[in-house]
Amino acid sequence: MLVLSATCIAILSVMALALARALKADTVYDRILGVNMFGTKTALFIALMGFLSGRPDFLDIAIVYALINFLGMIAVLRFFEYTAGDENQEQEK
Amino acid sequence: MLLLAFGIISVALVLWLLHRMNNTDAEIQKLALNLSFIRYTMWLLGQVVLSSLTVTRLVWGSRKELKPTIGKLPVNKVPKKSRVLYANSITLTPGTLCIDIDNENVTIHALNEESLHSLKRGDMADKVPGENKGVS
Amino acid sequence: MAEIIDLVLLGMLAITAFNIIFIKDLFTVVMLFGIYSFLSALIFVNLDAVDVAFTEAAVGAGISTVLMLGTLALTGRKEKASSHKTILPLLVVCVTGAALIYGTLDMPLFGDPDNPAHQHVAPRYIEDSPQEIGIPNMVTSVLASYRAFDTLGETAVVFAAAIGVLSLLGLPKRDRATIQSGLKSHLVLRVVAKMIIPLIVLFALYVQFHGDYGPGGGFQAGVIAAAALILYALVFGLPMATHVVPPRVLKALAALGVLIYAGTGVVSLFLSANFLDYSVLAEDPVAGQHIGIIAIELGVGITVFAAMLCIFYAFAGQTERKNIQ
Amino acid sequence: MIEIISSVFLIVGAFFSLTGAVGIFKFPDFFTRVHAASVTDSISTILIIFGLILRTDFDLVAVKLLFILIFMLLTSPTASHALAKSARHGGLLTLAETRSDKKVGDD
Repeated sequence: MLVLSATCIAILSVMALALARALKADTVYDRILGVNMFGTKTALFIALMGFLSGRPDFLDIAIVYALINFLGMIAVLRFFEYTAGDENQEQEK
Repeated sequence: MLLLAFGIISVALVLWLLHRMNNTDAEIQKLALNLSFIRYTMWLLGQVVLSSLTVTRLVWGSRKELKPTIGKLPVNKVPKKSRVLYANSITLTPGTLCIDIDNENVTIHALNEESLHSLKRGDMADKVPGENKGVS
Repeated sequence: MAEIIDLVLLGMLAITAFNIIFIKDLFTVVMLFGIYSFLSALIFVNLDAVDVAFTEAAVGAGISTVLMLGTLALTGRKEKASSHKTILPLLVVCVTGAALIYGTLDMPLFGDPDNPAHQHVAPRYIEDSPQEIGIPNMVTSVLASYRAFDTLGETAVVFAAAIGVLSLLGLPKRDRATIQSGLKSHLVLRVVAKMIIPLIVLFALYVQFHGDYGPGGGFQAGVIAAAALILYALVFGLPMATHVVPPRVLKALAALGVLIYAGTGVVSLFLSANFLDYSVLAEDPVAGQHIGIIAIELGVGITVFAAMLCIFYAFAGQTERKNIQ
Repeated sequence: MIEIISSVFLIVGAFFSLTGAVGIFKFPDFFTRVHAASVTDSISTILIIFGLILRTDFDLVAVKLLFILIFMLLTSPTASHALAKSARHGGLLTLAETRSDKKVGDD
């Protein structure tokens, strides 16, 4: 139980760091990287939380998170393909 | 019983949808789940552990050791079907990142020269499963 | 432990929200909204509201991110500089917020068993649903049986939303267009997407049919299945997706779902019971309830799937038209 | 016994995860940061999920965990690759290239 809690806290701090990365990013790609990392860690976090509270049916939600995170990534990349070129310059400092 | 029936319906529905997709985009993927694939997965897991340790050392160590390099590798040896698997294996092992893949080359970004060299030696390219016997 | 997690999550939520207010780049705002949804879903998970979290994750973080990005592709990604004075709105917001916080002082304590909400109908649902409905997931039995009429209304709202979007934007035509519009250059992406789309659809169907036992149900399943096809459309291009699932089929499906739902109610009317009272659908009332729930969940799933995909098609069709011109 | 193995897996996984998170702050440019993120995506996911699987009764829960693992191992390198690729095509330079562009030996 203690180990589970410790892992939970570790993942939670990883999430916080990823969030910080997403909020304070040099380029827009760093931001996406942070968001993506946040999403994958969230899925892991939910799986852990399910074990911590003894309700492993949380796992379904973890699956949804992993899936939605990927979908979001693809949508963001697709958006880039559309708006590439004209707006890239101002993003790179 | 009812759930079993629903399960069968679900599988049938998915297969039908996949069939429609295959007809539309004409990109059919086949993944052989045979012994060589499993052996490859095991080997890859080992590689992931080893290279994770390398990156961990780089993260906690000083910044001087960090010498990111970029390089191109030919992929002629890798059969066409397995190229995506190859590219993803490169990305999955920390320390090397596949940036681009086309018909001849993969472009690889590596954290240090060492990891790029080990890829150049071609261990992974040899081990990727697929009809290695020249059909490609 | 749960309290600490709650506090940390709430803190992250607040930080994200503040950043959303101050960032002018709308693209970043959309991504942060994704994180915001993830965080609020996490809080729901922590409060044991698994079904709500499911919906929030699928709709809030998934579909709405995609749709907002689609909108941004149409409108441009910079927020216009506001020309209003900000003092008065700030004052109004502060006063309203203070009033709301003052209002919460009168609210009963969190988790207090004497709460009015826990006194009214909840005990009856909790005590009687195992005998009356007989399915393990109580959320489903409340949603699909006790409150079936409300859920019918919600399904109709989803349907109406789809109609509204369609009447504004219009559906793209089904054609085998030769325009290269997907992420054509991403070989790895195409192969992997093709591998995981069947997995996603299978998972969606699992959620659909397993909703009586675990978290989930028709609504979530419909959204996830729509997400799978949206992924397909994003990677392979809209023309391909409209070829796999033609828009006119979607229109029919959206109506069919509502029809199944309401039809179940009418059938129970004809069997001389109340509207949407499933007990008469079989010899055994409990079995009848089960059949009714499966039927209406199917209706909800079909409508939500079709409506979500319709809305996405409409947005993506607009974007592509704009891109061609 | 299994409990201990699982705990070791979880703790080592959490450590790798933290390493990656530190890495995305410590590494100097975008492409190197992707490497750091991939540490958390690959090894720590594998370790943590395996650690959790050892705590199940090897029933449906374990199957679902395995499903999550396979799903993540398929998608996360793909996402990193696609992101790096569009960064590259969007004109982002790697550290080595930026340095040779400037022709100045910084730090």
